[in-house]
Amino acid sequence: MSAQIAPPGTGQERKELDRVVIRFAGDSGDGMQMTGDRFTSVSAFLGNDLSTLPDFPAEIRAPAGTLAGVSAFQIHFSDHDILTPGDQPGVLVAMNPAALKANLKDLLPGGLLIVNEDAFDKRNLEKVGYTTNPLDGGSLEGFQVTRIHMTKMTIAAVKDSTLNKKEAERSKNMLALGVICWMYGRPLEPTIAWLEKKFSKKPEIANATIAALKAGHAFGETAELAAYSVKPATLAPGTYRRITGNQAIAFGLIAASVQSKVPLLLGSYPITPASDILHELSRYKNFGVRTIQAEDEIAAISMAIGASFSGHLGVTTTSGPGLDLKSEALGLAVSLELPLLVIDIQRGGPSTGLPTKTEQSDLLHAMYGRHGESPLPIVASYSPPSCFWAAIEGARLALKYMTPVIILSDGYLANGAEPWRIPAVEKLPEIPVRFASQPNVGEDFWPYLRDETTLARPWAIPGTPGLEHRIGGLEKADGSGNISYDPDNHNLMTLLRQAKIKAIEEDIDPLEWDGDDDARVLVLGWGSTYGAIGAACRRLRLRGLKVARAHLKHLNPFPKNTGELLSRFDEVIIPEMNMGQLSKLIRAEFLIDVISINQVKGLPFRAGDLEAEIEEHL
Amino acid sequence: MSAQIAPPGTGQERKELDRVVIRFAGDSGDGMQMTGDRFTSVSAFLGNDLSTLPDFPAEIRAPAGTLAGVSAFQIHFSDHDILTPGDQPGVLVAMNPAALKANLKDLLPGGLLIVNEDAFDKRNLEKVGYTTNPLDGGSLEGFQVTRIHMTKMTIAAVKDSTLNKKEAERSKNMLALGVICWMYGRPLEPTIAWLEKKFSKKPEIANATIAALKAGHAFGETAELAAYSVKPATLAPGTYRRITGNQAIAFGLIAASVQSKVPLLLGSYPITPASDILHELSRYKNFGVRTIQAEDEIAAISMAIGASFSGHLGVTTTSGPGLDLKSEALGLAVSLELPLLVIDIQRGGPSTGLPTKTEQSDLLHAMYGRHGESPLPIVASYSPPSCFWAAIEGARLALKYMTPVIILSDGYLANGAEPWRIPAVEKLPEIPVRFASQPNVGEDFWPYLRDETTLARPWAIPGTPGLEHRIGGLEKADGSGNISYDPDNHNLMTLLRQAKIKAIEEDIDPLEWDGDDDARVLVLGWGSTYGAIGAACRRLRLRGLKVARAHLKHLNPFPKNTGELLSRFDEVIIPEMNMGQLSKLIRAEFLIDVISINQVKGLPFRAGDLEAEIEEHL
Amino acid sequence: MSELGQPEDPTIERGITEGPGGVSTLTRQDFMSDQEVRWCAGCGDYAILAAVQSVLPGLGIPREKFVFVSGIGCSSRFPYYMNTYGIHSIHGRAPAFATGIATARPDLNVWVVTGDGDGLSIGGNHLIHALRRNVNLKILLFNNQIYGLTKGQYSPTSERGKVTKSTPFGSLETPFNPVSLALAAEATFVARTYDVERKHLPEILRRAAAHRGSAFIEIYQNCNIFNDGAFVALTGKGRSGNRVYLEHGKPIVFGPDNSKGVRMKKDGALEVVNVADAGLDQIMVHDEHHESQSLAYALSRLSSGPTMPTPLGVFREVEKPVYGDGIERQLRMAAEQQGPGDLSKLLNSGDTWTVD
Amino acid sequence: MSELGQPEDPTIERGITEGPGGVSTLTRQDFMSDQEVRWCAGCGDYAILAAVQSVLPGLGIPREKFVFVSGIGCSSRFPYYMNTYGIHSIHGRAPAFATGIATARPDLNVWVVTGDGDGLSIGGNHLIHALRRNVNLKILLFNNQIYGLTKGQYSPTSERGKVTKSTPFGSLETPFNPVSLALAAEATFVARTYDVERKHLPEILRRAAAHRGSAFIEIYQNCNIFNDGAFVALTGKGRSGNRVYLEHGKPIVFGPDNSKGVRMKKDGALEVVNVADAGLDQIMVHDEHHESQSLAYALSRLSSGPTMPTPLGVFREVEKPVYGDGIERQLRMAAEQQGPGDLSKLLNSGDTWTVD
Ligand SMILES: Cc1ncc(C[n+]2csc(CCOP(=O)(O)OP(=O)(O)O)c2C)c(N)n1
Ligand SMILES: Cc1ncc(C[n+]2csc(CCOP(=O)(O)OP(=O)(O)O)c2C)c(N)n1
Ligand code: SF4
Ligand code: SF4
Ligand SMILES: [Mg+2]
Ligand SMILES: [Mg+2]
Repeated sequence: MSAQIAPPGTGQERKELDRVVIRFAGDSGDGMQMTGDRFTSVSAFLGNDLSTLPDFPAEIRAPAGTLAGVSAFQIHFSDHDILTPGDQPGVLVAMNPAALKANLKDLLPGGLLIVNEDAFDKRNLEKVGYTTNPLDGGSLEGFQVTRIHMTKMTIAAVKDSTLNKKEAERSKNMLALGVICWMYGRPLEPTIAWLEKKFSKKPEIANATIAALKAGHAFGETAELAAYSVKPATLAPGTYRRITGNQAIAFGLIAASVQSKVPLLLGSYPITPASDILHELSRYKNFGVRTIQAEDEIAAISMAIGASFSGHLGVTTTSGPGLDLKSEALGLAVSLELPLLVIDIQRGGPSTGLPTKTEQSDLLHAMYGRHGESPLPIVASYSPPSCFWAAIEGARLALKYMTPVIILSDGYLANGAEPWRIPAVEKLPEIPVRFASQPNVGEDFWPYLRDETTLARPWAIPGTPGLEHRIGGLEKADGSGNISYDPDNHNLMTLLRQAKIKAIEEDIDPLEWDGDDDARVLVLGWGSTYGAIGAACRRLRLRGLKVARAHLKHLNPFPKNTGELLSRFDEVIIPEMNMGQLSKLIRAEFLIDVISINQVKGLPFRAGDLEAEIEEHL
Repeated sequence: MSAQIAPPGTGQERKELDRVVIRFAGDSGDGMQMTGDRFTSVSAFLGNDLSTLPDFPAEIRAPAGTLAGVSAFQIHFSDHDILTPGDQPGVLVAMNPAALKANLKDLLPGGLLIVNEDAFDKRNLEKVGYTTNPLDGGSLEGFQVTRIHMTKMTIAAVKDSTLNKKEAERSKNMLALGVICWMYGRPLEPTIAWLEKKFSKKPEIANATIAALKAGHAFGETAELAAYSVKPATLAPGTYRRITGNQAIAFGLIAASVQSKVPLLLGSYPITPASDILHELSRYKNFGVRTIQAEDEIAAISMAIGASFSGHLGVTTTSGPGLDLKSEALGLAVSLELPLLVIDIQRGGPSTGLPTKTEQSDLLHAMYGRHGESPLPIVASYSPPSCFWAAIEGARLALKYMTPVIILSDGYLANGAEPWRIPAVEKLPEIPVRFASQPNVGEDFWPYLRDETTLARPWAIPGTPGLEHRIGGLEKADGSGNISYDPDNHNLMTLLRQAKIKAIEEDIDPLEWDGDDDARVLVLGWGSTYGAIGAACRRLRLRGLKVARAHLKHLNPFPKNTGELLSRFDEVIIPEMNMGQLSKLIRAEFLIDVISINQVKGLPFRAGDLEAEIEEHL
Repeated sequence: MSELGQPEDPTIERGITEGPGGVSTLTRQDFMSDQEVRWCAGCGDYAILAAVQSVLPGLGIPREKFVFVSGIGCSSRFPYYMNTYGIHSIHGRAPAFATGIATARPDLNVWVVTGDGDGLSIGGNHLIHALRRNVNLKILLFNNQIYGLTKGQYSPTSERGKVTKSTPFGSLETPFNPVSLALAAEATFVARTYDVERKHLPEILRRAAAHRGSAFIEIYQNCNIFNDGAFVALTGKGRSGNRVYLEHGKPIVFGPDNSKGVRMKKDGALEVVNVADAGLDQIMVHDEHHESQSLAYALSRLSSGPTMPTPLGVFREVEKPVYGDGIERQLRMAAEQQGPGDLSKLLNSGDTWTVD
Repeated sequence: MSELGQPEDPTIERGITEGPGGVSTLTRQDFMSDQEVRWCAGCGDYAILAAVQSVLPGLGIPREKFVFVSGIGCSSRFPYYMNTYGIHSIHGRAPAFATGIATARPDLNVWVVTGDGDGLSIGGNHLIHALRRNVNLKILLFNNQIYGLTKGQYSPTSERGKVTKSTPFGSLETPFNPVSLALAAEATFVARTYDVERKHLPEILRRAAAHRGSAFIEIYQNCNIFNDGAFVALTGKGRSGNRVYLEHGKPIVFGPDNSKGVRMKKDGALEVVNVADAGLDQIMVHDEHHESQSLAYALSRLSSGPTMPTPLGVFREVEKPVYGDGIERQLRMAAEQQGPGDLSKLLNSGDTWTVD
């Protein structure tokens, strides 16, 4: 692990670091998400690799200054490729006592602590149970503390504006950003341009924020604060942008629609942390994307299925509680054999649980959460950009095999951002789709006459003369699709539905692995643990330990080589943010006594913790 | 296997059989269920052991005389204890061509076929695609055919009544019953008494049905039809009644309420094959049983949870599609840690599937069909009478451990009937329940301060002064139950919820097995395959083959000795009416390469088929 | 990309197509599927099926443009018997499936068939939301005041006190009035008729078909097995005196020789009077299109059940923006203003940087 | 067994009990829980919470008899702040949970707190069914015309054309009128008020508490973060002219010096007139208890949104059998007629036979 913390240089001669983790923390009203986002943007602009972790309070704005109201944003940026938003920040910006109290335990020993000392008044201290001011006394001795009168300086910086004091004060996050930009040698121009655009209709505010930003930067220089630099990372050539997981899903869906020439209809009901996909997709009406905010999750999936029946790619997005509600209609989609995407952004459960936190605990629900035998493919994204791939892959399978597909993402991927090398449209996979246009049995049309290779049934859509047909949730006769109560037919249809999904293993990428050829131990993951597992394995290998790793992107069916690959290793370790759900599937399928590493904290694994846990088994 | 088919005796000197399987088959309007039920009743009255399989068309009355409209009732009765309703009937009563066509394939070679030849007219034959009358020609040569003018004889028998011809004709099922009663030496009196009571307000009908019954009996005697007898079985001493699974569940719930002194509230939405539990429970208002027909399944479970919160035993009954809908609220119940019974009468899936047929395909859904980590106990009944036990056991666990419990039954158990030795009320288990009445932390009441042994939280109900508290689906702080977003607390609560359910393994009966001490192979089952597996194993052992069997009544957690028991055998075979759901659980838990025998036909296994399949592995 | 920036159909045309033999020659037979009709003999559903099959050929719409969507229930078997596109979906959700279809494809003619349990018990919410949105659906609610398919439990329209399998001591619930509920859900077309009304039912179906937007029709339907005679006071022979036929612009009169009429009292409540006593000018004139739906609502309250003088016909018909059309318009406007979607431009939007 | 044939409580009494310090001495403080209130500063929810906490002590009901049930939403955090029994349940289902509680325990005083999304979007069906059944619940619908908790999507009460996160081009849906819908759902008590109405809100709460059966109150509530000022035309300073206070038995007048009034036109629709021009005797007199709910319904249609003269107060209050009481009565009757439940008799019912 490269050191984040080092003696600082001066403005002229900045001390070079290879990676830095900064956490911005303040009250929900302090604009920390925006601050972090801007810092991320300028770092991307400089060519650093980066990964971010927004962490905001559950659901409701808590009273100002309380612990419940603390909102934080962590960014990890570097001169080499990185995999996680960082375990522990080396720099903590704390805008008030609550932010300090909630985050100090994570700051690396010796780390930089930058505080807005104006906020450390009696009232704020009391709100979080500080009886004395922690800035005084020795409790912060292990850190490099920089106290700044951020509020006062901000008010002073914007004193020429017509904003009142309270309004003026709001820009203190930009002052903090200015300070940090100076310390890490980031230019102000991109941020200034952004502010000008964002507040183009409110020039007073544009001016105030820019003034505060500049004041912070100037202060850093004047006060000769520690100065560092982080060189660009050597990323693969190409055009990059930052992207969050939810944005990547939205883009992926649109790409799938364009590539398949099948229009998109999203039926969705808002729920954290999935709502942003709905928000994002509602904007792209010029792509012919129809979005319906349904009355509930059941209606949402039903609308999507209705759209699929009539020739659209029906999509529905949700999180755990909503997935529960979709179970019955999803079972119908299995029976109807229509293409459908159900996108589940997992969050902490059970029940309402921890709505803004991340978890991987819906895997078994996705596999088995319907009555009856109702298999369907499951695809999981593993990084914010990979959500683009997951959406396209899910759509490809749904359209080719005429089946609902569940795509699993989670709260961490949904909100976290990483640089994304934008793919060339020409390189995107083709998704050929043919609607049925002719009777297929003499004069008749049989909606369940399957394609011999894919076992998919034909997709005949309303408006096509001669292909009128009725389908429903009652068991259908193989071929004709008429209602059938025949026992043997039911058995056959059950087998066919299973065989169709199982056969997809032939049509997906084999499970890849990397690491030491002679490793005894394989670390197997799925979903958003990708970065943390990767970082942990990298560190272990840098230390000379032998380890291999593989990451499942298809959870049902598993890639065909999975069993064979796993059997090459003496031990298989599966870290999951749940109580061992993939472990259960692997054990049942391959009878391997896997080792589970489980954490159910609403937070991603720390690479360091994983490193230690894996090491125990090497 | 004892022979069902033998040369008949005469009325005076009846040929003795040890067991008989009769199937009554006719149009939905022909009253076959009632006929079968009455024959069952009188056979029970004679002390035979018995088992029944009603098999009626899905949902809607189909047009008279069509294949879709055929309704059948099979009864197996014997002089020894039996386990199934019989694989293949030795006697088929066919009231019309459709009934013949639909059922003939099941009749044992050489079996007795009794037909109402009046119904074999041109129209009826055409309706089912017979171009010639099968009663003529040689197609029935392999059977002992008895043609009876049932319709005409019935009309003649009731000619003195004021009923018109169509009404009169309706009694032909009683004529058929009379014939069969004569053939198997059953007295008419119990049926006559029953008819008198049932039609006490319609004496015309009472008289007509009785006249038809007697006419049938007289015809049997006069025509010297084959005559048999089946001696009483030597059942354990006690008072017996017949009971269906659904009735047994209703009785079990009432018993649990009485034994725990906790009143019952059922929230339910009608669905086949679960509705009868609602119907049954709505009748017992004098037990203080409250039943609400809710607007849907979500409301039904929510009402039950509301009742549990306020000190009742909340129950909800449903089948697969309804279970899907209950997922979200069930997850809330896991989080609230309130006692609740969810009773799922499984039917053919996926989706609407085969609504009147049986299946075991909701097991994994019951285990995992909720988002987040939300474990709960699962209990499964295995015979109609055992549904009584399952309801009491489920209630015991729910009340003792403050947890929702899923009870799995299925369509076969729900509607099938068997003799039940009525337990003495004094012998029923006590279910001690204590509501909290005092603060438990100084002056405060902490709703999540757990009992050290059971890990159950206290149950404090509205109306109790000083224990006011609020609970909800957000993660709760261990102990106080206040909302907590703390990562470590979430991890701890997840572990506690899991540990509480797991620990129940200490409090349930160990898995029992029977069979040969030196058997290599264990046949493991759960649910309604009990009878068929038992019969198959019995036959194998009668043939000198070594086999053992065990039947799981608790599916989560498994009895503590399960792993140890399974490991004693070289092979474990699991027959299931699904694609291998228990197999998956056993494989994942114990890493045993079990052999699955799967059948998804909407019908129970035939003991003979199982016998053959198991034999392949002996 | 089409004009709407919407990907074009991979293989087939979406526009209006000619049905088998051309639209104009469609007959009732063309709308009969090859599936055996499986309701009980004597069930009111037969008459409704026949009426629908007789009306559709006259609408000038090709057969392949029709979609019938249902939930679960006896009534919900309807789509199987129609030789059109159709979905027999899950219990209560038909309006939502249909919303997806009608929104994806405003060119289709989408009909929903539902029951009093399917549409008002489990599915009540989807029904009122579809009506509120004014989705282009024709919704037929077969009200037999009972759960038929599950063999006879009371439904949300069953009368208080009803003894059924699930209420052996009598139901304790006030029934919904489906017409009142539809009006309160802001429906733009609300009507009522009954199964064996040979002329009225087809007429109301035609009126509904002509309405662009949600059309809601409550159809009293006799379940002769589990709730026989529920509507006999209204639909029975010699009971025409209870049928209050609403006709736009006409005074609301009924009974023998139209001797009875509906009058609005000073306090705004409605009452039944003898026309002769009250004078024809005192009788309310029906206005389907009145700006306020209070009047239609008042009419819906005239009888508290089909055992008293009960209005039949169109309670209300007004034009309002249609949901799917609105979406279509937004798509078109977006494509006009922003140009048709360009995937490469989309992916490259926002802050980008290049690494060489 | 108790008189009802109902198993008795294992350990504690169920009857009315005295609250801490006895009922009569309860104060507002007694109803404040120890949990920090977590709404945005300036949110209308604070005022409603304060009003409820001020009203409950005066009802003469011990604290432990209150249960507050909510779904999910900002408003649904309400129970956490009440020092009573409470459930913060799942989205939209609060009326169903509350139905279970009120039916199991008719002795309890059960309040439902819900939002316009919780109660009218996902939960619309449970709401109308609870009202139809006349379950003994006090239902407070906090209508802020937005989804607050999920950060600003439109709701079923948002006005057409509303631009929100999920409708960047404007919503295409006609909003529900919650009062109309409640009336059409056969509610026995329907009222409307707003968050910062210091005197009216508590008064309406008291009226609801006094009503046995379902009491539905729509409370306009300002969400100052995502929908600030939605009700300002009604609730703002100097806007009292739009507030039409309904008072039983009084003419419906409002505006400066009560110069405006509501008149029923000949065709039954309502209109706003100048009292001076029309004459006071032409002005409608409000009748909460009128046999017909058409009048209350007409009043609910007076304004199509809170931007015009809008009625506040009790639209309707009538007595009807209460669901839970009906069940209780059936239990009592069954126990009287059949005798209290005897388990052994039950198990031994039907045809039995004995094997020795
Ligand atoms: C989720 C679900 N719950 C319950 C059922 C069982 N069910 C099928 S139809 C029905 C009610 C039918 O009543 P209605 O809608 O009035 O139709 P009818 O049969 O009277 O035409 C019920 C409860 C089901 N199929 N699915
Ligand atoms: C099943 C489910 N779907 C969606 C959500 C997300 N969700 C929580 S509250 C809410 C809507 C809140 O709006 P409203 O009821 O108006 O309450 P407000 O926050 O405005 O008070 C939504 C969509 C959820 N928690 N559960
Ligand atoms: S049960 Fe009733 S509604 Fe169903 S088909 Fe039979 S008569 Fe019709
Ligand atoms: S978001 Fe709106 S409704 Fe929610 S607490 Fe804040 S102001 Fe109140
Ligand atoms: Mg019905
Ligand atoms: Mg709201």
